[in-house]
Amino acid sequence: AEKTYVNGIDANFPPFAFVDKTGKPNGFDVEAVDWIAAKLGFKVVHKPMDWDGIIPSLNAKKIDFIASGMSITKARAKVVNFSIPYWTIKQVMVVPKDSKLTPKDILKSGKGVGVQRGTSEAKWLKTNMDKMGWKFDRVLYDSAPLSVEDMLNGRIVAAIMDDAPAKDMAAKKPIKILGEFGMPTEDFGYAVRKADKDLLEMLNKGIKMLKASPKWAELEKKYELK
Amino acid sequence: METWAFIIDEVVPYLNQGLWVSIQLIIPSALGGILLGVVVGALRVYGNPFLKVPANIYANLFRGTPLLVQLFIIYFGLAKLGLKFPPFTAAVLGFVLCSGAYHSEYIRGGLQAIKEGQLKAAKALGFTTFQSVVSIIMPQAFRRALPGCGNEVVYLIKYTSLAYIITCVELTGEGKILAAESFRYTEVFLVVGLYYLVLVTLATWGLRRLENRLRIPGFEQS
Amino acid sequence: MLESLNVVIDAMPYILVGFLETAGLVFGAMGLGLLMGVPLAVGQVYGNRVVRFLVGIYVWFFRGVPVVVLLLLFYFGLFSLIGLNLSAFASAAMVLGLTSAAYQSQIFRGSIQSLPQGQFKAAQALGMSNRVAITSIILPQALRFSIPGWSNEYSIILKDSAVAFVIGVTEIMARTHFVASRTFEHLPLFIAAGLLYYVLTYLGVTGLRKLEKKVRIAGYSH
Amino acid sequence: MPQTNPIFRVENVSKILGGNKIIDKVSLELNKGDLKVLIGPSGGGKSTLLQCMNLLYLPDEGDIYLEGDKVNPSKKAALYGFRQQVGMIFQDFNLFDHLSALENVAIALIKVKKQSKAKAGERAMQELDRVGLSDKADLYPAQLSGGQKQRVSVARALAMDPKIMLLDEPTSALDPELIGEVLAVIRDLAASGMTMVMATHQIAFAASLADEFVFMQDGRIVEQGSPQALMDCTPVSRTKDFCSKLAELYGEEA
Amino acid sequence: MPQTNPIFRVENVSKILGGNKIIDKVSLELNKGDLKVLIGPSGGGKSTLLQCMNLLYLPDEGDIYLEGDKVNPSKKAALYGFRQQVGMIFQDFNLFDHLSALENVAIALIKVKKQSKAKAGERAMQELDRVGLSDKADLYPAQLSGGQKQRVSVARALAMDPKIMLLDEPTSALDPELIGEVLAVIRDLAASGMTMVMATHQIAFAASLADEFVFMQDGRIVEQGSPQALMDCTPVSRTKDFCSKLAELYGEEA
Ligand SMILES: Nc1ncnc2c1ncn2[C@@H]1O[C@H](COP(=O)(O)OP(=O)(O)OP(=O)(O)O)[C@@H](O)[C@H]1O
Ligand SMILES: Nc1ncnc2c1ncn2[C@@H]1O[C@H](COP(=O)(O)OP(=O)(O)OP(=O)(O)O)[C@@H](O)[C@H]1O
Ligand SMILES: [Mg+2]
Ligand SMILES: [Mg+2]
Repeated sequence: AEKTYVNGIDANFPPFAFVDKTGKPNGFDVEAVDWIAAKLGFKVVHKPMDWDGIIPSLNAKKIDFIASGMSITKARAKVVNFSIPYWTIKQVMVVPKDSKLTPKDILKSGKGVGVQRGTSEAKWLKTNMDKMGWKFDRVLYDSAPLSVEDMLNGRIVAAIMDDAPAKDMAAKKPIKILGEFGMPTEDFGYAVRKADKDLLEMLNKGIKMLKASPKWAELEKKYELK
Repeated sequence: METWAFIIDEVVPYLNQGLWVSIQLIIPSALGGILLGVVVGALRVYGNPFLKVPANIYANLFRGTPLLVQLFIIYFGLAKLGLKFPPFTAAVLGFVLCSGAYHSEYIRGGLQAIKEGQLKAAKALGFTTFQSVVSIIMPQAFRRALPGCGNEVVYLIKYTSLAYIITCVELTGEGKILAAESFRYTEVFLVVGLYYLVLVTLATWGLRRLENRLRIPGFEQS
Repeated sequence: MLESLNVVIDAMPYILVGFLETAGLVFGAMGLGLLMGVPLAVGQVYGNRVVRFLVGIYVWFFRGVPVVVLLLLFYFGLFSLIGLNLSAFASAAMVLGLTSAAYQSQIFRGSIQSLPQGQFKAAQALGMSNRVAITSIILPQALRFSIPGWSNEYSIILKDSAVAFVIGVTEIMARTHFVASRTFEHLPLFIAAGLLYYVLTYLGVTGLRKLEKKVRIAGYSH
Repeated sequence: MPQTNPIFRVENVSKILGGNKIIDKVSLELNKGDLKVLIGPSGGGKSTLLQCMNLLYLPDEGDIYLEGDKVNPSKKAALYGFRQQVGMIFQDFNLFDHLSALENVAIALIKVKKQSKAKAGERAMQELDRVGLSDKADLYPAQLSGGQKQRVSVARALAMDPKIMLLDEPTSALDPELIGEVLAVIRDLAASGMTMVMATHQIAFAASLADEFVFMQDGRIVEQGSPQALMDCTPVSRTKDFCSKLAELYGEEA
Repeated sequence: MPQTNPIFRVENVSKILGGNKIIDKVSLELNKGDLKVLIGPSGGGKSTLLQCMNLLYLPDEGDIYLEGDKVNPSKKAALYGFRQQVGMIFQDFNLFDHLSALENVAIALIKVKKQSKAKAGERAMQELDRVGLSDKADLYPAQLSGGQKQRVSVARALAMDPKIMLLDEPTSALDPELIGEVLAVIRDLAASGMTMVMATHQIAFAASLADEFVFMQDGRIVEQGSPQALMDCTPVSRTKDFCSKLAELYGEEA
């Protein structure tokens, strides 16, 4: 019989992973993994997990891998193995639609700028703010949408997040994307347990196949990532 | 060894900031909550209909909905209506309101465990209902409700962690940030857990002392 | 406005599945908590030194450590260690139950201690063993006085059950978050979730209030 | 009886409890300085009547008059003021469980009469002394013997200097010595013009003090008259039985 | 006193409460069928002694013997069995607040004597009837008058068919008629060989029944003797005062 793997996803991270109207996991990463599974002949179940518990869950074998817009970082690489990068993500700044501020204004304004706590952009801002001579109040939110919510309430002047969710949000909320502000890009990869070398190899193979196929472009288009 | 160094050099100093915020949230919220709970609890049992009905509605509403939702409405929702609380104020306000609702129920239970004779005796001496409740009934009811109210204080201590959702970064918030950045969940949350354990231990100890101080000689069981 | 409402309506079937999960968790947790909380309380009031000390430790530990930590600890660690292969749902119900037992025991303790000593003495004088005196004289009265506190615990556990998501149980709150992340309609969705919780709380709390009135003892306030 | 101005009047009072008419159209008049003794079988309604007189039970029918004025229980201030002037000793004491003997006596002085703590404490101590309990001032109700609790409740009512006292079996838990002492206190009060209604079963003890015996049964006043008339057992139906039983019991050693 | 085999013996019992020695080396012997009456001033330790005799208070010193056997309070089974055989009526009744009058009487029959509900209910009804309360069976303690509560507590103790009864002022809240009835019940019990200790202030009533009066003061037995001796007031220090006060009071109408 075909082997079944469990993919842990952060269903709060559209368009890469989310739960659709019917309640089924969906998104760029979900469809990608489904395609790979079909091609390589294994079964996959997508399990929405709490982001905070997702790596412990992986290592406790409650799930088998994580394909859910996870940035490849040194710290994470210590506890899990990453596949080859499959997506490059930029950090962008968003502001309300009617805002006249430029990124420069904002970064020196001394006003509040929202960012999701625990993300690489939050960490990067913290370590580089002073170096860059920026002056603003880094306000930490539980999620990017909440920072946008508060920005529209007027408590902060801008929010910083990944470009993909920013695009998604700009389609639904009165905000606009100002663009990058100087932070280096990051790569997404699938995470697997250190011991599961075979699975890692299989996923790497799958990613390569996918990127070479027309399905890739189709997905990019479908999720408005380009 | 490396783990220890990490905990002592990074986790502890980092979390201490959050701990301080937590303590600043807990103390006013706990005291305010108890005070509100005592007042509302008394109104729910002895108030006239004009006060009893709103008091009951308040208690049911705030006990009925998640604190998270309450904080959300106070912070994000009211802002839409132009009422923009700073995060800390919004958090304390939410905690006091929520905690007060729960305390009011424990107090109500305590009040209803008092025999009618006590109220009668007070009234026979010319006490007004208000005076009877304040100086005769409530002091007895409060003692009885105290173990329950202790529960609520303990819950509150842990629930202050929800303040992070409205950008008030306290102990758990700092813990989550550090864990996400370092990816050392186990160590970080072990320390976070220990900190809460210490806070709860302190609270339990304080409540126990209060209980003993308020013990009525000869009255209680064993 | 209308759009927000549509989002909420669309999401309802999905979120309602979580409603069942939540209800199941609460049912299990409150049941286990009651089953353990009563003996714990009795032990803390009437037990010998050793029993009182052990109960004290239990209460201290389960009230002191955040449920999230306990969940992770039990689900990823302890349960596998002792070869207990429980589903995430069962684990969550169990951990919530063990925690609730600690809280419930304090509610019951407060009620037991608020009974005048004479009740226990009269039972003993009739030749009742401590066990019989406790089960047929003390607890029937104490449990009545515990109903308000218990309804508090119920409404807290109801909402606390949201932490079960950390081990993958997708109850109301987790599902609400998912939908909110996709649609960016946080406020209306959270209010809707709040309403769902309110319905569950309302049902439970009114039921308990009815019970409280039904079993009310003549001669106590209201 | 000369038609003076009664200081206290109960007019046609009825009270229903648990679906039964416990007090049934009772009327009673008290002139200043009167001491009426309420007797009658257990469950006859004595305690309930006393609590109606104090408006602790609001009568379902009928009115209460103090110094000629009808007391309106729906006017809060009037009600509280009224109760302050009417002292009450409960059959089961109802001491405040969370307060020491001294505090039990002092609290109403402080809270209702707004006296300073020091002054109230002093007065409370005097009253406790009067009932022989100055050495038990710091004990809590649960630490007091039956008779001690009863005496604290007497002291508590007296400390308020009421105009009228309602005493529900104020000596039931006392030994003969103390009954004597408490009755002496009551006798002094009567002498100083206090108006009192006392429910008691210790008819023999009470007879020496009472101006009038009121016999209650099934919520009604069945018979009313001077102690002498009652002790002599005028052959009036129910009262006669009661008295003969009395005589029989007392007879055994009298 | 002939040296028969006492059915119940209190030996050198002391009890400390709140730091004070409330009972001070008290010894007492009861032969089968004895009725001893405990008298003495309020706070003298009567209630405390009775509760020690039942081992509700574990004595700090001294022992209790039932039918020659020392009762060991640390052996649970023995303790419960002992208490079952020793009935107790409390000064403040201690009725179970959550149970109706009938259930108050029946519960121990069901839970301790393991009788069926029907049988226990029937027996409870008989006992209530005996104290004239069959029509109040369904009322709860808070709905009963003082005397009614006291009678329920008498019925509750009697229903257990104890070998020994400890009665703490079993008639304090009763009117003379009922005192007569309850004393008649006690007299019947005595006649049927029940052993009893009764604390009471109603010395006059009790004198006709008692085999012996025991005078307690400050936790000690000061005087012990036949009622006659006590009523005649042999000039023995403290007891004499007490009796003369008694005589003075009773004298007023005797
Ligand atoms: N809350 C109540 N509900 C129902 N019946 C009640 C209530 N309170 C009192 N009763 C009944 O009213 C009657 C009168 O009671 P009350 O206490 O006035 O009698 P009493 O004359 O003081 O008797 P005692 O001499 O025994 O104290 C009793 O039969 C009692 O059972
Ligand atoms: N728990 C306690 N702590 C301290 N002192 C107590 C306690 N219980 C009783 N006492 C004291 O012990 C003494 C004896 O009380 P007890 O109830 O035995 O007296 P009694 O002889 O029954 O009096 P009465 O005739 O008034 O009922 C009293 O002075 C009382 O204050
Ligand atoms: Mg009465
Ligand atoms: Mg006594």
